[in-house]
Amino acid sequence: MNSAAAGSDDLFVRVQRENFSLDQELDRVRSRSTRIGGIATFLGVARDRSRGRDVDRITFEHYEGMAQKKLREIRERALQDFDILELLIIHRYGEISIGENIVLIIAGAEHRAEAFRACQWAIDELKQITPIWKLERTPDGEVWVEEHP
Amino acid sequence: MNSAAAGSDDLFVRVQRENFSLDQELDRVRSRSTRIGGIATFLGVARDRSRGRDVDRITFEHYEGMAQKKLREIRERALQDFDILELLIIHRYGEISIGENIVLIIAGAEHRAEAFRACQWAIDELKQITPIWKLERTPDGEVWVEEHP
Amino acid sequence: MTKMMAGNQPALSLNVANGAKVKDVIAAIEAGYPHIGELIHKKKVLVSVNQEIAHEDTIVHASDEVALLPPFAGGAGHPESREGDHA
Amino acid sequence: MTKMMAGNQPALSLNVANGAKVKDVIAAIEAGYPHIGELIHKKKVLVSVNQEIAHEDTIVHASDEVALLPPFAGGAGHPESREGDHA
Repeated sequence: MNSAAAGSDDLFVRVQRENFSLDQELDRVRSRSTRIGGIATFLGVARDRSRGRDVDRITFEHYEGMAQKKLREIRERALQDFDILELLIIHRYGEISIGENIVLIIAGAEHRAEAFRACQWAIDELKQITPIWKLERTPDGEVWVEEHP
Repeated sequence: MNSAAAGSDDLFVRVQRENFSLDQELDRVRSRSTRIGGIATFLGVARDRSRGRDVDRITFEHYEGMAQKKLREIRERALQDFDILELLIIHRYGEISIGENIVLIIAGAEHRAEAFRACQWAIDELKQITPIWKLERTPDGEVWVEEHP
Repeated sequence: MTKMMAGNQPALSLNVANGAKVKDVIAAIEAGYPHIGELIHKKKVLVSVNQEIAHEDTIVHASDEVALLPPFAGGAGHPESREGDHA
Repeated sequence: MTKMMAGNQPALSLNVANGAKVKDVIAAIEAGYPHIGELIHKKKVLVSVNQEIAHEDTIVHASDEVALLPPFAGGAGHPESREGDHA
């Protein structure tokens, strides 16, 4: 199923240094089907607080190749397991300042409940299986963050 | 609570004919607090199918004044009842072509679970209590849609 | 006192005494427009006074804004696929 | 056979026979770098072979890409406020 999606993964699953535009990415998703009625989006941005400490900059590193592979798997499983028409995932790497975009998930479906379900599942799954690491700079120095011990 | 929000409702709750930019509205939400880490968004777009019929255009009408009042209430209740930092609601009226934006909800929170909860609650509530009506043009003519009989 | 109704419905014109209750307004509507009265009784059409949904005993004053509200349909489509357009 | 580890950790250099299992690789790591061996045993660090999480009996060939993966932290922050930064 979703054979139309094959080959275009590169646009719908990206790990990139540059920022992204929501309008542009939403157009990309929306253009996939005129049946899309509900689009749920998760945008993660860099906060100035983490675990009770101030943070002034975050650096993300990823395992090149495996990170992309895991994100492609997430997209494929989401397209199979949820009643959605498209799913897009972008994760940035490198230095990110407070307030900047980190990660974007867009799920487009005929109906909003499934769009929300797929979007939430995808961001939860991304955190579990994608080899990406986060270095937070605080007044006390730099710390590699361990999300789930 | 959220007294900083008073007075800026006009920007965070709008019923307008013009389209909107997600990037611009996200910046508006994001600029409210450097504590925002998760932003959940719902974007409703015009589908080409409804209740088994083809649709080629949708027209939305609203009860001027009451529509805005109800959307303001939704925002205020969301800010009170969920652990979020900002909520923005825009609903368009007038003629909308297939694929175009209809409605936007953006919920910004420290943590994503609450952003998703508030966003889903707000769109459900909007459909329940906001005096907005939808006229769908199909090959069989125009039909006022009744969402919940 | 103004009345509105979405759709191609023209505005209704009614005579209701100042200080009457919403149920009196409904009775006046029923007399002149029985099909609308029926929709109100079936809760297919709601009555609002001053932009708030009213109940039967809400009192209506001459300066109040009264409206008849057909079922709302804001947002985009349905939450779930209950439309029968895919099995 | 390459090895990587996120952080400021330098690459590890190990000698493991072609056709060995992941548990042999772990044993070699433990010998030279006991603190990393401990992290692997506590599942704080995972081992991947060819970009898939490996188990102890996964066989490693000379051309395979082996990596040690500290706990992932992609995305943004936590789902819930478990951080103690607000009561």
